[in-house]
Amino acid sequence: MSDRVFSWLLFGCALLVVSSLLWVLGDVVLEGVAHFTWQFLFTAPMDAGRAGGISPILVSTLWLLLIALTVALPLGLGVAIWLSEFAPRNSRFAGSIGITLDILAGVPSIVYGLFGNAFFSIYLGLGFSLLSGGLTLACMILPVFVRTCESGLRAVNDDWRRGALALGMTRSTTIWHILLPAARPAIVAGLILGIGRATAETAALLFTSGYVDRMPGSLLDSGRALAVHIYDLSMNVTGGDGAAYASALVLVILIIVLNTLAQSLVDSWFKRRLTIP
Amino acid sequence: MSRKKASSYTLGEIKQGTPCCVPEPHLQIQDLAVSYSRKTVLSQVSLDIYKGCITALIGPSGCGKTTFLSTLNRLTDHHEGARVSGKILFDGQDLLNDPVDTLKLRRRIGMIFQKPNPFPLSIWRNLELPLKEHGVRDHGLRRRKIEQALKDVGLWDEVFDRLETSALALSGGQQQRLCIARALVLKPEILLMDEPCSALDPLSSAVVEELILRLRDRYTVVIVTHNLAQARRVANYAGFFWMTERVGKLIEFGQCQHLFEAPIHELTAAYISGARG
Amino acid sequence: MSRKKASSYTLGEIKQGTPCCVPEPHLQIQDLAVSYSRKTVLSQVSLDIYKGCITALIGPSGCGKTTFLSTLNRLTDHHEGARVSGKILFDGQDLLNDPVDTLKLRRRIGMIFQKPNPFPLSIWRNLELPLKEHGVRDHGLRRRKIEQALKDVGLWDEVFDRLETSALALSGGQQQRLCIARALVLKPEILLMDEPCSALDPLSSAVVEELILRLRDRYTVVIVTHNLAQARRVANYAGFFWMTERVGKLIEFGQCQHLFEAPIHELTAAYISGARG
Amino acid sequence: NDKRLTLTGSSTVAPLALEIAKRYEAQHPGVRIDVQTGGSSRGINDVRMGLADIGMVSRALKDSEQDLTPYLVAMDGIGIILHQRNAVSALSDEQIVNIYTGKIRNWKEVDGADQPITVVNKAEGRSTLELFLHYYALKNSQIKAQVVIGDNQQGIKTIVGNPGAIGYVSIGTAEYEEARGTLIKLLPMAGQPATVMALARGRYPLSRPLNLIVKAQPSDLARDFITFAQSPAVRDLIEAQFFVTP
Amino acid sequence: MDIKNIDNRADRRLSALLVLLAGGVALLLALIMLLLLNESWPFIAKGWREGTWLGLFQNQGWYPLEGRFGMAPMIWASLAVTLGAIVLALPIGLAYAVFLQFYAPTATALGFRLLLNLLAGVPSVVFGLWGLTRLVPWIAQWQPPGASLLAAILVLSLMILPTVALTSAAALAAVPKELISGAMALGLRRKTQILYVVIPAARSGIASGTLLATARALGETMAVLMVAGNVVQTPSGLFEPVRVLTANIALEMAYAMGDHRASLFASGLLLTLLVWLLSWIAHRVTRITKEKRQHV
Ligand SMILES: Nc1ncnc2c1ncn2[C@@H]1O[C@H](COP(=O)(O)OP(=O)(O)OP(=O)(O)O)[C@@H](O)[C@H]1O
Ligand SMILES: Nc1ncnc2c1ncn2[C@@H]1O[C@H](COP(=O)(O)OP(=O)(O)OP(=O)(O)O)[C@@H](O)[C@H]1O
Ligand SMILES: [Mg+2]
Ligand SMILES: [Mg+2]
Ligand SMILES: O=P([O-])([O-])[O-]
Repeated sequence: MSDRVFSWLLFGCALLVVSSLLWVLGDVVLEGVAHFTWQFLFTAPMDAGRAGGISPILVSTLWLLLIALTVALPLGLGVAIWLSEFAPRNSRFAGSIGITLDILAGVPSIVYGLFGNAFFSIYLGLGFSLLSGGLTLACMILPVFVRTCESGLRAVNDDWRRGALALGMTRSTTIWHILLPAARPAIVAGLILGIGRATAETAALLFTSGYVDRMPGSLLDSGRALAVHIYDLSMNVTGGDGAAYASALVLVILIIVLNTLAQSLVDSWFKRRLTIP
Repeated sequence: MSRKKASSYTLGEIKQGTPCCVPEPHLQIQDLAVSYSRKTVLSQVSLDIYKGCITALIGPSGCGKTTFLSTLNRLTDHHEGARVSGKILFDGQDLLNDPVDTLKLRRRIGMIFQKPNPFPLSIWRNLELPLKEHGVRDHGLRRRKIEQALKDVGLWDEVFDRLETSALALSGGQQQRLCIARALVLKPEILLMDEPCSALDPLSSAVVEELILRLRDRYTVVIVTHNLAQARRVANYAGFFWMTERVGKLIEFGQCQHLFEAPIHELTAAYISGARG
Repeated sequence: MSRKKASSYTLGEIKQGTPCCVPEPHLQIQDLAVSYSRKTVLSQVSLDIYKGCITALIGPSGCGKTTFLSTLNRLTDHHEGARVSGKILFDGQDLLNDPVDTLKLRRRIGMIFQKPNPFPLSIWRNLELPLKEHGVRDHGLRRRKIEQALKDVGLWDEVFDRLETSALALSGGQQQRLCIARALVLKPEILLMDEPCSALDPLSSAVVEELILRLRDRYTVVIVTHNLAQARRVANYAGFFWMTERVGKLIEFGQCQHLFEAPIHELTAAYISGARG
Repeated sequence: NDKRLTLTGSSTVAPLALEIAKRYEAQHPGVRIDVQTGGSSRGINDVRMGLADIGMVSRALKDSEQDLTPYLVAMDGIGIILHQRNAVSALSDEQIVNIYTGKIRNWKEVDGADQPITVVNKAEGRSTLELFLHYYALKNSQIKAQVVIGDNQQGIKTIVGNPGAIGYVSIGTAEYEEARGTLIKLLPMAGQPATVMALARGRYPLSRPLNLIVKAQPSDLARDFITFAQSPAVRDLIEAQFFVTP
Repeated sequence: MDIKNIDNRADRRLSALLVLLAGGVALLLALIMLLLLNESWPFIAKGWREGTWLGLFQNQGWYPLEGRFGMAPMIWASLAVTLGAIVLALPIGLAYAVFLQFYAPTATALGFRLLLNLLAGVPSVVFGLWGLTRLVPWIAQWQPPGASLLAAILVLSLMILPTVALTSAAALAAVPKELISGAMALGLRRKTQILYVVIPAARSGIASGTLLATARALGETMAVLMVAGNVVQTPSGLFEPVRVLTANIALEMAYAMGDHRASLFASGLLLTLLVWLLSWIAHRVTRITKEKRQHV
């Protein structure tokens, strides 16, 4: 195989990926735009979702996300800090926490759904509610978030740790003022991953946050997530395809918006802090 | 070179320190040995570090110079698998065997590293953080201390109008001087410097060297350097480390001039004549 | 040191090369200048590299020594934003302005880097890969060439029983010798070496230096080194680079002995006496 | 707490119950009605356990379920559907059984084109499946399916995408799709056209009741809601979901 | 830096607090395992008592309402779908990463990377929707029924492609520049450099990315449910419909009661154990490569 054939092969693969992506996305955009109006975002679903919009569903989705992040963020950051800054190098406990996290990151979302249903909904008596759905999502995104933050913290220059030690600074100060800000890109990246997974999740929510498409009145109310709505519209509602595609469009755009938001945050941060002389 | 500029530095009022070369030990190291996970890398090191003098340590790469410096402020505590034995007497206390508050110790014994390691914060915050950490609550006092430290290292004129910009935007030489200022702002008694010029370009290197020279008499300085000429230029005392059978040892120690002009040990002679290492 | 061991090396039969120091130019560099995205880092460099001689290049960090070496085998082609002007004559061809098959060129002009960079393959494959690439199809021939190259660098006895193990498991010095063997196996005419010993411990460094010395007469070698003593020990010719206004220039070039003992330029004198740099 | 009602159960009834609940809430401020799907058997289970006030069941109650009281809300039928381009226009019960048990594998054996048959079946636990099996006296393990679907709409999509497919779905669903120009057609059953109209006249054989069920002593609110769901006030909602008012 | 020595009280207190949080993570896994075990216990115990538990892994068919719980076909299907997706996504994703990292001009690379991020952000239901309405009919034209192992593999490989490509690109980017310069200086061709130098150097990063993608493929539910056909049978051909373990749970969980429900929890337990195995392999792989690199 010559150099040229090789590069054409690579180019072919790239093209294949790009074209299938455009196929998927093009479909969603074309079909979605056909059904989309601004009203769609601000009205409640009617007629099982065939008509009306998705406002309560958007609200439920954002609530679920908020609950998941509120729980997973501090918890995950704490664990990440412990793993990278406090855990003794050869500690078996830390090692097994690492392995545990890897397993948890790989556990299928449907299993989280089973767990959330059995634990939060039934055992803790939260029933079908935003709270039990959000907590399930928190468990689901926690391991990925911890791992990303941990590797971000580990990647922070040891020079700074050494410098801080030599100045007699406590570890808490070092972490708070230097390491965490320095690892912020990774933290935001973990956030993006978490947001992406939580927003797009269906399986784990079917049995936890439920199916009710009304505007939630409290966190103990059941609420339907956008992804669940798409699933229901496409699988269970006659004539729901248009609304399903429109909702899919909204979901994809929502994730992109959250993505770019986080990304631009990182970029601006880089520019502000790490000015290259 | 910028000698002229350098001569306008102020190091605060000149203290009437003990004149150099009238040896009064500030640190007494006795039979120090260090091993990393059972592999001994340094053994049988005994020497006195004299107050107000500059002691230069030379020797080939890997012979344990950095390790030696790190024992003096107990940074070896944080080296993986490091075990230190022997005695280091400082102010009547044995740093290795008596209970020591390492945070306070490191305030009294500052350290400068080979690679400049300013924190990824503004120039101002780099100096403010250690001060705050060590309980300097008064804002005005902090301000004065910081300004003094920056003047001492000749950085004030260069940066006074951009104290809020990132320290990482400074040039290498400026960064290293900032790190020295960061150590000086805590008013340490001893300064440990690990090849402070070796990562700098020749111009910056000269400026930093000039600065070190001006620290003499006011501070006790221990400096590791690969640049023999530099050692000769700045030091009062010099020690030569060499590795035999992969274990670093202090081969010769004495007044700088003696060591360079009339070395006792043949290894020293070979090394400084450039035949070895 | 391991001089005794080193003397048992074989470099194959001794070719009756032109005796060294009877200058016959192998490479003629005329008015070379290099800039990275419009910032000139090297200019007005003109010198001849003589056949069968070792030419050492010295100078402070950042003055463009590595950049200079890279122009000789056109590695600068792959440096982002690099623009090279001037002339490099090799075998009647201008490497910069005539059409050149860079793959063939690099077979004839080998290069060794500061940090040993064996490929993450077995020891054997490290040497086999370049041979195969350059069309040595015969397995027996390859075998003989590889064995010869490993013997030339004194590595055969150390590794002949584990040729299939990863090259990354070798020590630093062994890795660097493997890299030299990898270059030698292609029977290049010229070897460019960029601080080949600076990442090694003193013992390995001495072994590699010994090896370089044994390449004299058989190969034309251009070596960049920070170790002035080393330059003196191995080179026939020496060039001194210095940076003025952030542009690197060749300040002085001549026979090694002259340059070190009777430098013409005052900057050279200052540098080799250790007063500068 | 008596201002809140929880309904769980059949996925067939759920969309309808949801609409009815919304209208009821609008008329009775302060009342909240939560509707969760989960299948008919979950509805029965939850009501028994007291987890739900009202269950939704898309079939008649069995003998073992006589402790519960059903309230009929609407009727639904199950129709056999084919791709519109399929030449076959009618199938006997026996032919359907043979197709579903894998004895007939090509449409040409039932006077269609030479094309393999794709049998679309429902997943276990759904009452649509139970009804289908019951009507043809089959056991699920006898059926040799090529595709197993969860919900109605997946079935329709599967058949649209596959001209050789045969499946069964709720008649209302199928009629709606057919009217919108979706490429499916409903087969008559036992000589009766599979239409909502035939169903309404009570002639269509493969039909089922859609029930709301409660335990012996339902709360006032539950009773009031059921009365509402059975009243003419929700007739338009039932029709909009393509079910038949009883 | 080693952290074994904590110098003062405040730090020790913080450390103690964080250890508790870390313990919470361990607790979470324990809780998940415990609940899965607890919920599936009646089923497992009954199988054990009656000696029928081996039947789970034999081909007795999955007819929960008739009391037949043969999971083997679904286990095989899960493995087949996962393997197929990896076999497809790994080379293509790697090629994409190489193209991105070494061939595409900067602007193009930026665009291609953006697309990849987009693809990574598309939720699985959307892939399912697309697969159900576009891909399955397309396959059915050619080989009915369309909903099949192949459809599941195609949709899944598209879904895990970004994971493979992004992690590989990161691993490739982390290959030391000196190594590439070394290869260039020997006059190696671009192709040789990539195949024999760069990729071997990046292999542990690529491997861990692949394992991540494998876990993702194994755990994907909705998209597979929508396109795989869901017939419980041992996969015997690319065009045969199959049902994977995850889809089985999603399909039947809402309806399941008693033993049926317990059997679904048992399959969740099984999936978790598979993931456990997978991450054990991942740890072995990284440990072995680390050991190999250690100097003698
Ligand atoms: N954390 C560590 N763990 C294990 N070995 C170490 C560690 N730090 C240093 N060493 C080893 O200890 C020896 C001495 O290292 P040290 O850094 O003190 O040498 P040095 O004289 O400062 O060298 P250089 O001039 O290159 O800075 C070396 O062999 C090194 O490999
Ligand atoms: N790829 C590049 N892009 C932009 N600038 C570069 C690049 N490579 C080198 N430079 C710049 O060119 C100048 C010369 O670099 P070079 O590496 O040749 O110096 P050197 O003499 O080899 O230094 P050292 O002794 O530290 O290796 C430096 O200022 C460096 O920053
Ligand atoms: Mg050192
Ligand atoms: Mg260089
Ligand atoms: O959800 P079902 O109506 O099929 O029980």
